[in-house]
Amino acid sequence: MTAGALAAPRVRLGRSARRAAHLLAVLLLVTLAAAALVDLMPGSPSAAILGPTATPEQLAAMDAEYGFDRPFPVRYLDWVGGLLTGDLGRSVQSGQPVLGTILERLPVTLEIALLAVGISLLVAVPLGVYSGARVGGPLDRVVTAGASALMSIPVFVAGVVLIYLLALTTGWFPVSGWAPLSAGLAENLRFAFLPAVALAVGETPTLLRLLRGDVVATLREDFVRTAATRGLPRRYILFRHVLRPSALPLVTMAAVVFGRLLAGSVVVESLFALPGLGGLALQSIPAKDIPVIQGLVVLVAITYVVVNMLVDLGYTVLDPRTRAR
Amino acid sequence: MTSEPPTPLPRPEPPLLRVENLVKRFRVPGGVIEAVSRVGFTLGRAQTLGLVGESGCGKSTTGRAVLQLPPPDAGSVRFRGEELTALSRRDMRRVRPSLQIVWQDPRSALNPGRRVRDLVAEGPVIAGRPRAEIAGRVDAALAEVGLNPAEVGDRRPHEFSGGQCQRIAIARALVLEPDLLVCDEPVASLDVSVQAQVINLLQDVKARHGLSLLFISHDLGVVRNVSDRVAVMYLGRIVEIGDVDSVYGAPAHPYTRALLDAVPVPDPLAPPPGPPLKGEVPSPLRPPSGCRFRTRCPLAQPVCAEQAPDLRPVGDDHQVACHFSLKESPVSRSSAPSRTAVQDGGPR
Amino acid sequence: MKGPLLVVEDLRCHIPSARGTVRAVDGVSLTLARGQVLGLVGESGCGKSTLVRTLVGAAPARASVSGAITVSGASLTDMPYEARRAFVGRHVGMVFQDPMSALNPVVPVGRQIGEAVRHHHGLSRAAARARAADLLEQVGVPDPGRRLRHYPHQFSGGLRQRITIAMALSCDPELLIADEATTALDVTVQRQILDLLTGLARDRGMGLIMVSHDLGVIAGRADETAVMYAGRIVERGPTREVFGRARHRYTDALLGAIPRLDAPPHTRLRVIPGAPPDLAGTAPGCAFAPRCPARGERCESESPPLQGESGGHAHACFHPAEGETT
Amino acid sequence: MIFLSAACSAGTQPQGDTPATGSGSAATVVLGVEAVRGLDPAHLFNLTPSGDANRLSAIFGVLFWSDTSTGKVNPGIGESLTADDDGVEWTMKLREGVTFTDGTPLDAEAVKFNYERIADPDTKSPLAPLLEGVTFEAVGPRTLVIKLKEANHAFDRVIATNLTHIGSPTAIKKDAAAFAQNPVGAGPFTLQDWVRDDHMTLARNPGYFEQGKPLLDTLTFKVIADPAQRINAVASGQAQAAVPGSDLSFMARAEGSGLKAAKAPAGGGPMLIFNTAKPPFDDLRARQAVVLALDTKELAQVVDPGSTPPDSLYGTSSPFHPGTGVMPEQDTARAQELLDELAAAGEPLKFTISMPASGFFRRTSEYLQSRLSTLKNLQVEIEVLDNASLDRQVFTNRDFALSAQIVPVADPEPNLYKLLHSGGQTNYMGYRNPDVDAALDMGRGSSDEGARREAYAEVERLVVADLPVLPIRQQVAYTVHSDKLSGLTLHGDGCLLYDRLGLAGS
Amino acid sequence: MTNTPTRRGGTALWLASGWLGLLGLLALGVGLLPLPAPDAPVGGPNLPPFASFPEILGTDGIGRSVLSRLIHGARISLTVSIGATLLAAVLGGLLGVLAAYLRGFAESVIGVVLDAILAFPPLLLLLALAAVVRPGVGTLVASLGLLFVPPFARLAKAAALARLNREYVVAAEALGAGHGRLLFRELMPGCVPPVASYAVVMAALMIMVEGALSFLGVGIPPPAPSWGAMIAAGKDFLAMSPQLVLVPCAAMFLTVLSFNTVGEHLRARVDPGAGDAR
Repeated sequence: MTAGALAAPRVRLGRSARRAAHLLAVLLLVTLAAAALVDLMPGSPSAAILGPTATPEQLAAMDAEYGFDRPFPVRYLDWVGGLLTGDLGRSVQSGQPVLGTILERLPVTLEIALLAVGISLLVAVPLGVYSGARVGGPLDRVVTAGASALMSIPVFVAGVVLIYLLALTTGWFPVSGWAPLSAGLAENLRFAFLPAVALAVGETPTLLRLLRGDVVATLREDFVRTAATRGLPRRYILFRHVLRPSALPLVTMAAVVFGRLLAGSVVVESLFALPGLGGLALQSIPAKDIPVIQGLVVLVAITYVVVNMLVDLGYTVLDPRTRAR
Repeated sequence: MTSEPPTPLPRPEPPLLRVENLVKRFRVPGGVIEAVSRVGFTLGRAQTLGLVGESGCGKSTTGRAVLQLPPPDAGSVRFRGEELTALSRRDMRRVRPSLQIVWQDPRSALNPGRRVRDLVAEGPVIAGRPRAEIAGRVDAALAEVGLNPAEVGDRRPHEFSGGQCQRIAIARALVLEPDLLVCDEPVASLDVSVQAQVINLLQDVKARHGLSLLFISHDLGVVRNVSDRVAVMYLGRIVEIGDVDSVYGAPAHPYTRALLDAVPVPDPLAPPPGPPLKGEVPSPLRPPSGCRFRTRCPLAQPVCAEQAPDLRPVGDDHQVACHFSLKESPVSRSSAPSRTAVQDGGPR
Repeated sequence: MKGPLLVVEDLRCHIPSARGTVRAVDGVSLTLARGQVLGLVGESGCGKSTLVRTLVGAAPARASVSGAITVSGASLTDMPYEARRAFVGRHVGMVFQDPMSALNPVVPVGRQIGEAVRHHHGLSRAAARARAADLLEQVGVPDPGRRLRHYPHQFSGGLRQRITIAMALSCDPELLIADEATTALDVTVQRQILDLLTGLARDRGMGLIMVSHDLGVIAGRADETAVMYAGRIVERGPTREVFGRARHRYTDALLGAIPRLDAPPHTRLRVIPGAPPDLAGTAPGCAFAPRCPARGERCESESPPLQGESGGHAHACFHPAEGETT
Repeated sequence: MIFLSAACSAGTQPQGDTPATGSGSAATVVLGVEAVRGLDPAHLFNLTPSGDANRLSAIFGVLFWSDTSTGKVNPGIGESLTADDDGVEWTMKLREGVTFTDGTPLDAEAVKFNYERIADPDTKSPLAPLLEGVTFEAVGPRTLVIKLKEANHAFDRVIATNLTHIGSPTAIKKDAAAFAQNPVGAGPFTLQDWVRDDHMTLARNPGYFEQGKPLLDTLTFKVIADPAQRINAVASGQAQAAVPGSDLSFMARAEGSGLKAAKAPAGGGPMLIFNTAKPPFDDLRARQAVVLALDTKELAQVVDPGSTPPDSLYGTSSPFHPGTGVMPEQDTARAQELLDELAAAGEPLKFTISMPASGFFRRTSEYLQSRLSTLKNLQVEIEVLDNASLDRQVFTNRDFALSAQIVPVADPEPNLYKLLHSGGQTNYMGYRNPDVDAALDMGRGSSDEGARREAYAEVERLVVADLPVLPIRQQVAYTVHSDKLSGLTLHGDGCLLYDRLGLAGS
Repeated sequence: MTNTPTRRGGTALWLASGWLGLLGLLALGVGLLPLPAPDAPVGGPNLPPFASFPEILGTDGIGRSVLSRLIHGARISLTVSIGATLLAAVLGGLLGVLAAYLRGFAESVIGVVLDAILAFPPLLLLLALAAVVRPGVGTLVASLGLLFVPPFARLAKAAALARLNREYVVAAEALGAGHGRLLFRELMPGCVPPVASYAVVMAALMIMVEGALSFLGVGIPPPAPSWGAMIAAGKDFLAMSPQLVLVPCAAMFLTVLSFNTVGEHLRARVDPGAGDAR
């Protein structure tokens, strides 16, 4: 068994090659599906550009100019070719390069997603550990009920309530908008806080319940009983022995949540008028801004893929059990 | 490199089961392990072959590979003269009723959602036996394993103890009237008091139906009790095979010897056993070169690292795979190194 | 401190469950002297594991426990909860059945061994490390200094069990409890571990309780043997006596049910009919009575007390067996 | 998103407060839609106040501007705009020494260049139809003569609404695409920093033609899609002004939270449009049935609480307002009769309402569906369309039965012409009535106020009889602002004049 | 985990089941109730609750009965959430079990498809489908159902693998069972309870997703009254008539909470060790 460590690199190579093939297939499928789907959508970007007064002839001319009239496979291959050289094309709506447009908005979404995950973890970890340690106790009852209630609040309701309470009534936070980091960290956080909390409302229970369940299960493990019979203090056991094995599933779930938020913070972004990716999607999809949509799809898919790879990697790096196998 | 010369068999008739050069590999995180490595043996009608060894030696895998569950990677399994490895899935299904298995964990092998009667009837139903006939056969099989069909028929597995579940599992196999019953650690999960019941039951049904048993167990006492012949496995290979009395009475392989010595005997007055074996079974990912036992063997010599010993006869129906078989060149046991890496602590 | 190391009197551990109260430990009394090995044997579900868990204060949370436990003259049952935990942590070491699950998979073994001494004796990190290395050496783990940093899965089954033994020894306990410590191991390794455990007990003058379902394991190693059935000790005495002249019908039948290495093939085993009882039941009388070949009327109405005989051999049976077992 | 035909009329909304000229004063104005396609005046069709009109107004300033409530045309960067008696030849005079922020002079040639670019088919400007057949001649550095194809006495309004923003020819010639992203005008402010979908920062143009203006040093446009949040931004002090959109209910809401609203009632407004070129609404009875079935008072109140239905095509302050209401009254019984008639003819009325998704239009469609569903022999369905689909399906392909658009009619020119004339640019209804065409031409070509009045009264009569459109709510253009902000003057469709915007106090 | 839900199961579980039962009955029997049509005007707009009988919940901005729309909305919201969940559970369950059973190439292909769904921006799929097909309950059920296939597949695969490890499937093969029998008689029945109990939890999520979509204006098209659409419409009148948002919000909250409560209880009973597979 101990010798297992020696063979690991060779095997991991094989595994990562398989993994890479898998992820490549995923990317291919996703972009192909996205391209096909957008292709099927009625209306064309030309209509959005030329406006309501455009004549059909004008639209056709514009379609030809942008190549929207070329057969689907040709356009897809062309696009993939561009992708490989790092060229995602230009937005039909704004004429700006897609890559730049996306990269400009990425930090906003990234920041509130990260912040939301951070807030969720900050709340979920202590509450999860302590409520799991005393199942059925008063804290546990309050926390479980609270988690259930929070889970049942739609994010748009949470957002409106937060705006009303913490922005309009008290004026502690701005009601909407964004301040980039260049405006100073404090200012940046002031703007990012409410959206992040609104997102965290829905995600905290997920992490909390995962951790609580894990803690309950871990507490039944022999090694916890062993530690208890050795007279170690309860807090020490909870945070050194019980939390540690749960850390990985927790980190994994946090990563999954993060990925989900990155792709799905549309509601919050539109509510708080954040210049993020969700807003971009919401604006580009109805306008059939195909290059931007494709760019977003690729970004979301790559994010998903990268998050998955990081989780995998995290497991091999962080979990001693998989590390040496 | 064949494992067992086919010639000197005590019985003139062709064996029920002949296994040759069986190889089964698994892909695991970290590489490929050869769980069963060129294993061969024969099993006659109404005979019991015990397959014994420590965990991870490949004995269960051998039993399943014989049943093509899943099929082996190489080698030959001839059952009643038919080459099972060459059969199509459909043909294999036709043969299956004759080749039954009793699993180690009876609870896990019984679908928890089904009633006992349906569980036992499943084999005949699959085999397409006439409906009318099945109910009677099921009742008979249940009765034979000591269960009252009227009482247990409509209950589900979780309502039974481990021993009773094993009885149901045996009834499930018996109802198909098999020729060969592979028993994969059938009593390992049972308490001593229940284990005896199941062992006796298996012996009874074997005698009654003229069954052949491939009896897989890590418990040397149990194997000795049920077997006519015994094969000892170590790290995917058979190291010794032969008549039970000669293997147990005069083990030719140092591993068999050490194994027998290590078995705790429920007798405070039993003679002190030989020196303990040092170390543990090496990883099957990188088995030692040559003789796989050499890293723990008190008799190991340079040749053991270079050349894997083949099975060779050391007596009537007794073969061993060792360059320095205890039977031929009796190395005195006391001359074997007695100090181990482990702190010495003999029994008081 | 004079007197026996461990005195247990009329210990009970009743666990409420959906099917009724499980009387997992039902009036057990024991004594154990320093340097002695006590074998506690019984089939699964007889309450032997609950007994040792109750001894160290790790009974199930909802269980009701009564009786007295004294270790080195200190009454555990009179101590407040935290003090008792600390006391047990310092004076009693435990080794469990499955070394893999008894070790935290994500904590290096060195820290797991050293954490108790650090806590109980306030050792520094470095001192705890040194002590852990020393302990690993003692239990026969090669290259201890390097292996401190390794995680449990990097060890083989036998080495893992050695590590849990090192953990149990870290505070120099006076009493070591091995709960089915070798059940998960192969026979060749089992023998190594048993040698190690008895050797350590002898060298350190510890009391050792070996819990096992395997009569063979107990027979070769224990000075005294106690046989448990349905939450009670049904027979107790010097190992040689218990195995050589089993008095209780259960012990007797159990010895007859074991397939022996020295018996010829196809020897018919003696069978104990039925299955071990459900401890949630509350039937009066001897718990073994339904399976007992010698049961009388009294057995079904009255619970036989543990009666002493000469030489410390005691049994709880109205119709004890005579003579040698096979 | 609001769909607005690109034109409006003139008028001033005088503000009482005198703004303080403070150095370092900065104001933020919240809009609803990002200038997605950049800010090239030739390429815009979204000239709603919540969209690009405000940005253009700040960056390019206005040559001439029309008062939102009266439609009267006033001079801005341009000095005067006069027509000859026929209304065919117009003379535009420019001020002395006005330059774009890149130093290029804003002279007759510059205006000519801008207009010719719009007219050039290669530019694909949506404004091109306005300049079809028009020729330009710079007769002096400050004088541009514009010759129309046919008489139009209201051409000054076309210029004041749609052709009032002039960009630097130097910048446009250099790179038109870059110009859209970094516009160069001669307006009160210059673009400094633009983070898309977030904000646009503008700095005071020190070379603005009018001394002492603009009053603000910095102007920021922010984009917030949610109209309620736009008001919240002003209420919380994050911004000083916001254009909540066309829903008048937001005005009450803003005033409820202590904010002010600069407003100007205009004519026209949101109108139901019937596709008169296709069944079922090619049949007048079908249109009548729908119109008669509706209680327009309730409709206005429901789709936009606090608003009232228009009683005429023309606003109350318009010289063309007939004085008494002329719109059809609700008559459910008659509506049912018509419906039964249609059903009896084997063509029971059944149609789909195609509407954009925004709150006002969604409520309108739901109201229509709800009220009309109480009548027999009538089946109504709703189809909600995203912008691109709406553009293509309704406005371009005209594949719809009933839809809606917003048509401000402070003065009938040019919007009513575009809406109702047979070949009109926004005549999505496919409405053709030679009498209407004649009356519209009459109104456009005549310089006589009396004749115009008569012509437009005729237009109104015919429209009420034919019912190609039904105005459903009085149009009021407004901007919500904090009481610190002063100098809010609404022009065009209701955007601000930025040179006079100031912050009081602090 | 094992004992809490059972103990908590007392009142909370009964209340939750009661609410869901009542809602189900109302949704099923909505045609039999003496309610005005959900799109018919019953009075002036924005009538406050309890002001008139039988419109005890008042009217909405269009003057339609809030009570009637709430109950009709229950029907739509439940149809969408249960329909989509069923679709996802059946599809995901089949795929998961197949992946576990077939292994090898088929498992890889299924894995790629599932990951592709997960990696696909959900909003695009929903908007695109709504644009390609006429939006409505069916479209929403199909697209939401498709989007939520992966978690079910993951769960079903885990459940199937657990059962494959418990030898009874191999045992049936030893008896001579073919693929069909192994899959449908041995493997699948055991995977139904965990998938079904997870489905209850997911149904709760679906209700919220439907709400979010309506909020973004891409949900059920008007005039159909889903709760999400009611909330979205009511938010325009939030300051004036907050009940228009509060009433459907409360209904949604209670329903989601009830689904969660019942679902978690079922999950704890079916599969005590189950983590959050979402």
